Amino acid sequence: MQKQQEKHSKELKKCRVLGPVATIFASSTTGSWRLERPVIDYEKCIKCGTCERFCPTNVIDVYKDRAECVVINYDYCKGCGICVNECPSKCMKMIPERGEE
Amino acid sequence: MFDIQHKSKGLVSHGVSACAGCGLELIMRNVMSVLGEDTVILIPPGCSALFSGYGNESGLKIAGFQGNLENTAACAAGVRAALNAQGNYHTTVLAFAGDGGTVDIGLQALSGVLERRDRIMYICYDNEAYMNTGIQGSSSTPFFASTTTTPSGKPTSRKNLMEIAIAHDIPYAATASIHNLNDFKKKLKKAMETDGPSLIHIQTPCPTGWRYDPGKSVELARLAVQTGSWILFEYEDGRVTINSKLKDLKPITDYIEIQGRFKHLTEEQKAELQDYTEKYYHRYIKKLENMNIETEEHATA
Amino acid sequence: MISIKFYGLGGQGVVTAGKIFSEAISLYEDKYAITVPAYGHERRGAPVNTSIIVDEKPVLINSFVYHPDIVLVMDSTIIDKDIDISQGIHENSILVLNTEDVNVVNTYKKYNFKEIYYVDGTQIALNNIGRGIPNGSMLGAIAGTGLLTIESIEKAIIESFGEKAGEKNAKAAREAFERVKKM
Amino acid sequence: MMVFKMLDGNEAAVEAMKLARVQVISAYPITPQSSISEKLSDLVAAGELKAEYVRVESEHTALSVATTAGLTGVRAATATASNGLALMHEILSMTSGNRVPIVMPVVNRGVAAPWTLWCEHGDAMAQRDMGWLQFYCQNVQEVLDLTLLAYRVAEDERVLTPAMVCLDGFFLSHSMQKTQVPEQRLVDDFIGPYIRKNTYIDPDDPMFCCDLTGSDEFTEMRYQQKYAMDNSIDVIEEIENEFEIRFGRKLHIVEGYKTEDADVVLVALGSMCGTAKYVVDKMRQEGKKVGLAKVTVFRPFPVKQLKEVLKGKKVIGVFDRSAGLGGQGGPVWSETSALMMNENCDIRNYVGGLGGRDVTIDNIEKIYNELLEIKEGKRTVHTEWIDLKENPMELRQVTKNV
Repeated sequence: MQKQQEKHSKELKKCRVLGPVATIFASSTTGSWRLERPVIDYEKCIKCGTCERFCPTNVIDVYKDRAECVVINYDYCKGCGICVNECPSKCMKMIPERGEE
Repeated sequence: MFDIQHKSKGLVSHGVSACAGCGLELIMRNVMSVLGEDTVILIPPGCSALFSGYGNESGLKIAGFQGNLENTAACAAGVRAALNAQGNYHTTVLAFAGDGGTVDIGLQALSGVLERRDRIMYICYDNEAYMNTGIQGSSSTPFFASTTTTPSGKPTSRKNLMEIAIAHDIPYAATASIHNLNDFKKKLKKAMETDGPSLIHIQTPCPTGWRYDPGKSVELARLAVQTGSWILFEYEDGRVTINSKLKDLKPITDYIEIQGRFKHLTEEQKAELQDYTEKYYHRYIKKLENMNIETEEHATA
Repeated sequence: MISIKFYGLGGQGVVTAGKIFSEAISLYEDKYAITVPAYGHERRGAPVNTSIIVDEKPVLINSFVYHPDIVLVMDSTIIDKDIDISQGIHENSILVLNTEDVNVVNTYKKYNFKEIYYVDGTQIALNNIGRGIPNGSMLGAIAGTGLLTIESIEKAIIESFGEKAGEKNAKAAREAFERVKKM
Repeated sequence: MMVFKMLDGNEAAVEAMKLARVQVISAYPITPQSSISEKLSDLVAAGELKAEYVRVESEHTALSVATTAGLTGVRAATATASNGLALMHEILSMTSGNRVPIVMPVVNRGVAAPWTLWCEHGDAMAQRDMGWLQFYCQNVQEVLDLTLLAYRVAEDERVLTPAMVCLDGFFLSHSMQKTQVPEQRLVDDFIGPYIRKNTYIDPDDPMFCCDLTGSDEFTEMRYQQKYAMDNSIDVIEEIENEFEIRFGRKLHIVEGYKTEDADVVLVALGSMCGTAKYVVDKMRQEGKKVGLAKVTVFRPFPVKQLKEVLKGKKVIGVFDRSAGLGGQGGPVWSETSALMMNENCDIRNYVGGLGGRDVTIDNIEKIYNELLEIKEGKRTVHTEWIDLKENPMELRQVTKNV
């Protein structure tokens, strides 16, 4: 249904409306807020998916079949650190945004 | 029809300007993943309005309306009535409001909806104060917590929303916590399928308002349950299921000492809070269990 | 243009009577009537009144009646409750009174109505509908003044009360119409 | 085909809502509106009106329900009075700002304190700037006619603005009058089914309504409302003409009653206009040239139409059935004065009919006589609060235990 929606939105003509309404699905690049960023020690990662599940911005993907199994979309990651705090194998840590890895 | 200018994994935009570590943001994503597209959401002004959007842009990919602070339930009732009038009984109508918009100013409209048995789903995300306006105390602010209008700690305990909902004898009501998302999602699904009003009351840690390190949002939610400060249970047609019945409660200090809003507490006050929390927890668990005994007795009688 | 005032006590159906009366006039006599009821706190037993204006053409006035040509009193004890039913009357004003007691009629003589029509509407109501609610019967009495026909009243009563209750009330109206006396 | 029925004002409002086939009703009882709530629920229960009836717990909720129901794409209805309208205040601008064309009967009653159950226009006047059209009815027929008209106007694409149809508490709401009721078919042809013409709530075609608006757009959105208000007066005129063709009754934005050759004119709203017309006829028989400007549409204020009627008049009275506390006069007077500010005329404000006080034949005659005396130079001062008791400040005498 969602795909259908996206398709429709391209097909339909725009019409003018009055009053307050939002008709664009958009995002701000909240990644720029970050003071610290989460980094992953892939050696220690058990690919449990805890970080993915608890990420409030929903920007973590865990791939069981990849060596770099945790992918974070830093465009939106606000650097809250919940992933690091919840990680059961303690394979993640926060590092200063402008520091060295 | 939304002009999709941003690829997102779900129905919620990734870059919503909720604070880093916001419990509400985690809740919203989980709610949307369970409820899906066939949902209309009603949001009052407040933190959740960040998802309504600003100007021409929205952070949600579903139909919605931002009403007033006190009429979220009423707005939902209007949508429901109109959908019914159009023969649409499948769409979920979701009222999504904070504690202020629910237990303070919104209580009357909520009570109306619950009493009329309007088929709407109501979620109260409870961050325990008016966070969007600058952390003022609400009737859901817990005992002793400091806010900008209870600077030396709130002298009274919180209002019990679940008791109020149950007093309306609605078909489904549940509490939830962000540390147990499977439990939350299970409850969301039940609430969504309820033929009548359903209510979910979910505690929502707020790093800004509770003054803690944003990485600890989930941990705090867990500690709230483990210390007995937040009780997980479900109410289904008169039957109660307690999801967090604990033998031993963790000391309250585990929960409050990592939050700035309890920093002003003296050792004496901490002891008082410990005592209060324990007593309330046990008394309440007993009360819930009694509810079941009464329900069963009635069933066998 | 004829101005009318109905007086009675809450529970006697004064406002309903006004309504049926204006229906009789407007729908069955090809004239125009408006009623303006004076509502207070709605409670049983308190004095109430309703104003009615009747005319051959649409009525413009949207105000209470202050100078009635006809006064109808549903309960003769109303004058003991500080109500002056003669307020605003003139030398040609007529009174329609719910009583058959000549002594009661005599006490009403002090108001100097030109004519007094009187009948025991409450007893007639009891006889016909089994309840002492005199609004139906007193509408029959007012037809006795010649202001409108009893047939119009009967039609309006049946229309308002429905077949069953309507027939009984219409009978009460007819009986009062036939029994009403003039003094 | 029209049939005559004996209806009171509330029944006429219900009749119109039924004829408009409203689909969602949310109403809360309040004297003197209650019989509207009751009758609508009766109709729904009896299956005579196919609608969802939401038995709400307050007026605030009543209008909230109606507003989101309207946005969800149905013709939604509610009605209120007095303190109920005051409680709706916050939602009134949600309805108008979201351009939801709800038609709402407002049974005019004073707002407490002092508590009153009875008629005045203070309740509706307090809401006059909330972006709703306001129609004021003279009689029960107008309650029915203006409600039907209001649906067409409010839902017109050039307007998309909610409308209050104001009827005087008790004097109209409970006054039985002979009323022509049109056939359903005629009304269907006139109003038609509800079609959403602006933003909407629809899960199959989602958008997010009423989110936060920045100061860079707020002014423009308010201007859109002003533009619609300004447009609506022509739309009303156009639809009134259509109404006359279809139903045979002429409605007026402003009705000049014997004003053309009048020496003095009284401007008034609502049910007292009927009595005023009677007084005009009566005084004309006595050779006194008086006239009435009946303002049916107060929002938008009918600048062109009222000016046309008042043109060249030297002495004008304006009757406000609300106190206009703290203003230089009542709201109708203020508007009229602004309208006539470049005309060389004397505009006097009369305030009366408050909290159920009857506006009597005698009151109106007294006003006309004062205006005539002013015109003839025999009088300079007028009785601003008409029918005020002699010693209003001495109304209560109490002994205080100080």
